[in-house]
Amino acid sequence: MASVAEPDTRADLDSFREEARAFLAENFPPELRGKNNLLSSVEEAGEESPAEKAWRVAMGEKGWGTPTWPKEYGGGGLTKKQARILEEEMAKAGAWNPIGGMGVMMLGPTLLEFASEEQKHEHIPPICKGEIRWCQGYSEPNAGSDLANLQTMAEDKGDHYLVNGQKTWTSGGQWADKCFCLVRTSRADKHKGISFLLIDMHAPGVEVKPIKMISGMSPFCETFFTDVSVPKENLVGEEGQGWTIGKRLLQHERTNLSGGGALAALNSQPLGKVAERYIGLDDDGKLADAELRVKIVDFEMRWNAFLLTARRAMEESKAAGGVSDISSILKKAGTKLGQERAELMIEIMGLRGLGWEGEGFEQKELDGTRAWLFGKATTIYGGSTEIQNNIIAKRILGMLDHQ
Amino acid sequence: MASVAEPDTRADLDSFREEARAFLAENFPPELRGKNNLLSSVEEAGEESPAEKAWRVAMGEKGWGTPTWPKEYGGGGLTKKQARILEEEMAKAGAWNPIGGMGVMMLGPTLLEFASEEQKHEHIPPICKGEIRWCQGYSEPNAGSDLANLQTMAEDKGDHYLVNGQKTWTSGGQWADKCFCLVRTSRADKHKGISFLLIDMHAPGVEVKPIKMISGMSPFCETFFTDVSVPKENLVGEEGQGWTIGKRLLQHERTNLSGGGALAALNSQPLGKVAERYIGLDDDGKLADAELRVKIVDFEMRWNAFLLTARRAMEESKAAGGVSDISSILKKAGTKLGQERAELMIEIMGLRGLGWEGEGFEQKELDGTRAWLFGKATTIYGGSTEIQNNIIAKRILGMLDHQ
Amino acid sequence: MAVLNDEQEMLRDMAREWTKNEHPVDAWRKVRDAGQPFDADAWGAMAEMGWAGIIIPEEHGGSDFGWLSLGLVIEELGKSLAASPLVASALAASAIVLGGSEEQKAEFLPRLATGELIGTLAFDEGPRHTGLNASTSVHDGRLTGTKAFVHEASRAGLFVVLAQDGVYLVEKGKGISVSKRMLADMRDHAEIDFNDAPAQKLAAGGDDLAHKILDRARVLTAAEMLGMCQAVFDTTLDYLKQRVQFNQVLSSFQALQHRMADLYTEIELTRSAVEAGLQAIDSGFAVSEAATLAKARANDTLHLVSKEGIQLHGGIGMTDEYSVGFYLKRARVLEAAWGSSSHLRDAYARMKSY
Amino acid sequence: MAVLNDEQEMLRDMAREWTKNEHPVDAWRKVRDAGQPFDADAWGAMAEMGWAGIIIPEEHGGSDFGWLSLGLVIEELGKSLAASPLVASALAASAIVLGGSEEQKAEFLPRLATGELIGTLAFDEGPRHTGLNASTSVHDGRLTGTKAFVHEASRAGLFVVLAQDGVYLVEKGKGISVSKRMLADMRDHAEIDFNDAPAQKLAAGGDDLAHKILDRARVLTAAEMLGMCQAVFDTTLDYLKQRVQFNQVLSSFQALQHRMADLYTEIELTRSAVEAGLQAIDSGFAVSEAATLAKARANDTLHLVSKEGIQLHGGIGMTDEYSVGFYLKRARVLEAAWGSSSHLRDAYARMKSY
Repeated sequence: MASVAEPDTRADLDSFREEARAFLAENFPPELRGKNNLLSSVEEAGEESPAEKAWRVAMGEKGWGTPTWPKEYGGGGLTKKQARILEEEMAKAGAWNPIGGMGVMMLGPTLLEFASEEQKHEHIPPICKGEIRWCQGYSEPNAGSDLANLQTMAEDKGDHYLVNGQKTWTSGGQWADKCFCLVRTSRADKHKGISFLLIDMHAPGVEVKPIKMISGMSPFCETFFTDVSVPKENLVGEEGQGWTIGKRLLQHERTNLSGGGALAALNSQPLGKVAERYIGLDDDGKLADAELRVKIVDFEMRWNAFLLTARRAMEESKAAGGVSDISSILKKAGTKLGQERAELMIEIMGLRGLGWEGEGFEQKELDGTRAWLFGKATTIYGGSTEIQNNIIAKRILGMLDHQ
Repeated sequence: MASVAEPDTRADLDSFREEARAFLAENFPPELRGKNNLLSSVEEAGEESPAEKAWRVAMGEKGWGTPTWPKEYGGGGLTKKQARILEEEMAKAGAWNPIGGMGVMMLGPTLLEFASEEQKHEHIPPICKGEIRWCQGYSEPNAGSDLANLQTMAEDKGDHYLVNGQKTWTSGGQWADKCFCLVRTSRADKHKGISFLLIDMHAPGVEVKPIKMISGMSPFCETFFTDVSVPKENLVGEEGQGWTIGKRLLQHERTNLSGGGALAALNSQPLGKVAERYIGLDDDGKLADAELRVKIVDFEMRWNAFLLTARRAMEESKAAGGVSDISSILKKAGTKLGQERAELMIEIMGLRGLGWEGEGFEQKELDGTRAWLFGKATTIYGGSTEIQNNIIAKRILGMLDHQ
Repeated sequence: MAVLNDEQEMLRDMAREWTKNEHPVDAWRKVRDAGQPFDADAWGAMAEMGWAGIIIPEEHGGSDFGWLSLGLVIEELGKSLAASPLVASALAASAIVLGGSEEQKAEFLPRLATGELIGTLAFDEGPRHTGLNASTSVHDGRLTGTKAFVHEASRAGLFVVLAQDGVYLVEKGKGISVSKRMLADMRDHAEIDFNDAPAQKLAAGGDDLAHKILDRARVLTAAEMLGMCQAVFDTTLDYLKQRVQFNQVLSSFQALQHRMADLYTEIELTRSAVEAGLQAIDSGFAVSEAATLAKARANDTLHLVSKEGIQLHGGIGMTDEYSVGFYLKRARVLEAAWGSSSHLRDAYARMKSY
Repeated sequence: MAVLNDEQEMLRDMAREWTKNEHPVDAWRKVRDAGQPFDADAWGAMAEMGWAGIIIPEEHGGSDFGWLSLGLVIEELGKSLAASPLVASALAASAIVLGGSEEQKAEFLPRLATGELIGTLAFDEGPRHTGLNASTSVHDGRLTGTKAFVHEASRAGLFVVLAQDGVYLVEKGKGISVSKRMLADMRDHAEIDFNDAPAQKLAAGGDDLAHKILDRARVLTAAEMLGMCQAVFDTTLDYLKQRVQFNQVLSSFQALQHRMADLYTEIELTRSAVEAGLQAIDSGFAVSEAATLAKARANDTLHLVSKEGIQLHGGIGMTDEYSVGFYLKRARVLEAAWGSSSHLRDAYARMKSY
């Protein structure tokens, strides 16, 4: 997607800006200004209001929810510069992108790279319109960080595969229409026996069991496949290519996870302000808890260094026309800082920061508790910090394998 | 040494206390009260004053520098309870033990366990009298933490061994009379080819080159053996038993190293007092640098937890009649804290804490700089922290070998 | 582990066996799922075994075994997160032992010792402990004020309340309203409004009675936290030894080995501090200093261990099905109780005059 | 690495090549062993290459390439611990650029740009930086006061001195006595006694001139520290890849791999902060905030990296023969310069009003 020449002239861009403004003025319902729920992709599927639906449909029709994807598959077909202008104009209008989820963030880019023409035409347009929810079928009870160990079998039955096995950590599995899945088509080779298959979650034999988390939420499921019949045209790439495709998809996930943490914290109050309310200032204008003040300012400074690094990684990647080495630290550093922030918030709020439900707490405090617990997952999923460390040591630093 | 029955009656002990008091009154030169130099074993061999010599000779004659070692080899032959009484009386008198060094701390106990009668009679009495300085010949340029890799060869020449090779980190090698050495008597087996040999440092073919350290001091040497002839009666234990004997000796070293760090810090001022002088208190009676205050008190509290642990390890070992598991953490924790303390001291003193020599600094400040740098070795020598972690994980926690 | 006498060893073994066999962490899961503050039968069993009277003098129905003994029991209960009012009630009893008149002792201690009466401390008025400051006031034997996040409040019959001019006993009854506060640990906490509630002063304890009670609260809480540290560590170690990834058991990865060695070290250092805190109360020597040290070390170590426990368990540690999350949630509540680490360090530095 | 323009890239490459080929860390060893403050020939070469004039306007003989450009050079020099008055002299020049009259600029800047005149800041009066407080006073154009640990003092011809009522220029000469202070880094530091020394005020800089100079000192020092971090890291990585223990190269041990991954991460985060600090000076936007951030991150990261560098080198890292100890010793001096981390964090929190 990055190699298209982009001969936007100044005039082209100005006229596009006009077009974007006009579209937003006409289609973005003003009552939705700033109402985007950052947690929507992990929380349960809320009811869509009529205004929300109208906005989703309008953006989906236009393809601007996936602005740089090709027009022929339902994308916006915009150049990168146009896409940036669209973002700017949306920000000005307080608008947000209603098209999202794993289809956009992970599957779409992967299909664009690996799928057949037929598959692209079948699967990408509904993603662009936000009509289909996808979930991910990678992890299994005995294949977490070690995906190559997966056991779910897809047996060749001529025109279809017969799938049997168990997946776990299926995000939003209980609300998903379809699942992109890593399955084993051969036991002969650990990596080369793996294929990338698209499975209908409504098909007979698919059973979904939400997993209750320490946060009290159930954003993930166990998914059981019992003699599920999957048409062969749902195989992406070739048999045995699943490892390659699946790993590429994870790169999209990682980029997204570190960015997500950053975004969430950007949108929240500086810790110093929160602390001022809960702890108060002394006569000297300093937070009354001297040690906590140090921890807060230390965090805020390290957090700023992280934001500067995220920006630098983007600039370097842009300048070099490829992914910068330092992108490899973003997930590790960003998720760690996100967790630190949540812990600090509890310390600042005292026991009000540990409210679970019921009387005596502000909604913000209750949300904070759940976010703190949910956030413990960020250093585990999508390539744990330990795996990130292995990758940095081996790929970036050239240290040998430890085995 | 621990299994002797000790039927001291109250009356016996009281009369021993009298004896100890009388001995100290007669023999300890009052001008030496509290003048013990803790760094003497690592610093260069200072000149011995006549009073110091008299005190060493008196204690050596009595055998009380090695109070619990058997009398027949020059030790004090005291029971543990008597030894404790002697300690108490010495403390009251401001006296200290003039008999020390590697002979006492490491070699002596090892010889008592593994050496022949002849060897004990030859080597232990001079240790008890403090007449012979020993050094340790373990490490080699390519065998540091990985001692089994050592290359120094001792070739069997009938009545003697011909030793060739290079040792490094020989503590005090330039002032030592003798060296207890791990040498290879066979190339056939890594561990079983190693033997424990006592070598005369004044023998022809022994060459010693002090190593200049980052602290500016040279407490260690490289030691080169070129066709050094060593009589066969200097082999301790049997050929091939060196690994077992050598490791046992290291246990004595470890106990001593962690204790040493603790002792040094016990004898120095609390950091809060030092900081009060260099940084001052605010109107509220708190150190003017709020963050440094937190770091200091956090250190002092963790340090106290360490001291309590060292005491507990001793009590547990005594009660169980063997070494307590937690002894395994003492070196790791004690050396880390010792280094933290030195770093904190620099932070407290600012640039005065980094003085090297010359005008503008108090002696204490200059000493602090050297001690800070020298102390970096404590987590490396005598079983590095990494090795300690391996040992704890495998022996205490039962985690498998990582190879 | 401190060197114990026979009596202490027996008590510790009994608590260990009972917790392991009769009241493992799954017992807490059931209590939670049933929405109860604690398991009444289990509390009955504890009382039966005499645990409610360990620090109560024999003349008042206790065994007077002392604080180290009580701490050993609390540590074992902490290992399985056993929900009970034992800590709260023992602290209330200690307040009376330290500051009660003979009449007050005779009236309350025997019932506290048998467990039929549950007591608890009501000191703090905000969501964090900020020292022994209270706006609660008493006029003509009537106490008025609001206490926040009082532990084990729902079944307590006796409140030991910090007021501006001292520590008071308030019995459940008129002038008291209790509002539940549900925290992440799902234990029994409440805000209590005292409105002209009849109160009697603990007048025999001297000016520093509240400080002495606070010291005991810190040490006993630290003992519970030590047990939690140990349980998380042991569970995690077991998990690492059994879980296979990349064809190797996790316990064979050196990076994890070194982290476990660090945790082991921190826990042992903390154990020394907690045991020293208990022993200090028994001996009466340098209690405040030892108590502050014990709680601070327990705070920091449990914070670290509970975080690392989750991370080292990986995905399954994030599920409600595994117990490690329970410890994490309980940990933060106890870390805040009776002084966060920053509060404790400040207090310690003050004791040392810097 | 920030995205550079051609000019900056050229300058950086030149500095990198020169340092690597002409002035590696062994050059510093020779300077130290000879007891010199720096290598005069090397300083000549630097001046020749125009480095002394990078932040001086073209009209006064400089190239006006800006602070990011200068920072790139300083970082490279930091990698080999090149001893030179470049940082000190550039800071002195910046003081004149910011606060000098046209006459002062014309008098001093051209000579500073060619390197024939060496300048340095004399701000702090004690062994630690405690803010912009000075007891040094000026009466009738004569300055009196004592400045502690002035860097590069022995060859300096021009002192930029903080006094109670502003910043002054004092030329070497009457009324100045310089006493060497030998610190562990073996570089050129001295205590300076000014006794009625003729002084001229930098009157054009406004009230916050001293603050602006301090910001620049922090950022430039941070750039030097960043280079040191990188050098220690690279040297350590090389060592781990080459050293064999237990029949494995050290770099294959997972525990060490993860520690190196942590260090790599910290250094990259620090690089972003330092580059942002340099860019902030060039753009004039939020300079104090960026400068405080840059120095604090450099302090903490270099502290960690220099410690880990020693530990990971093992025994040989403790010897004077290896260079890693030089970095450790220089690190602590720079950590203390222009504000320890605790001072900087306090300053940052003040900026944010909490």
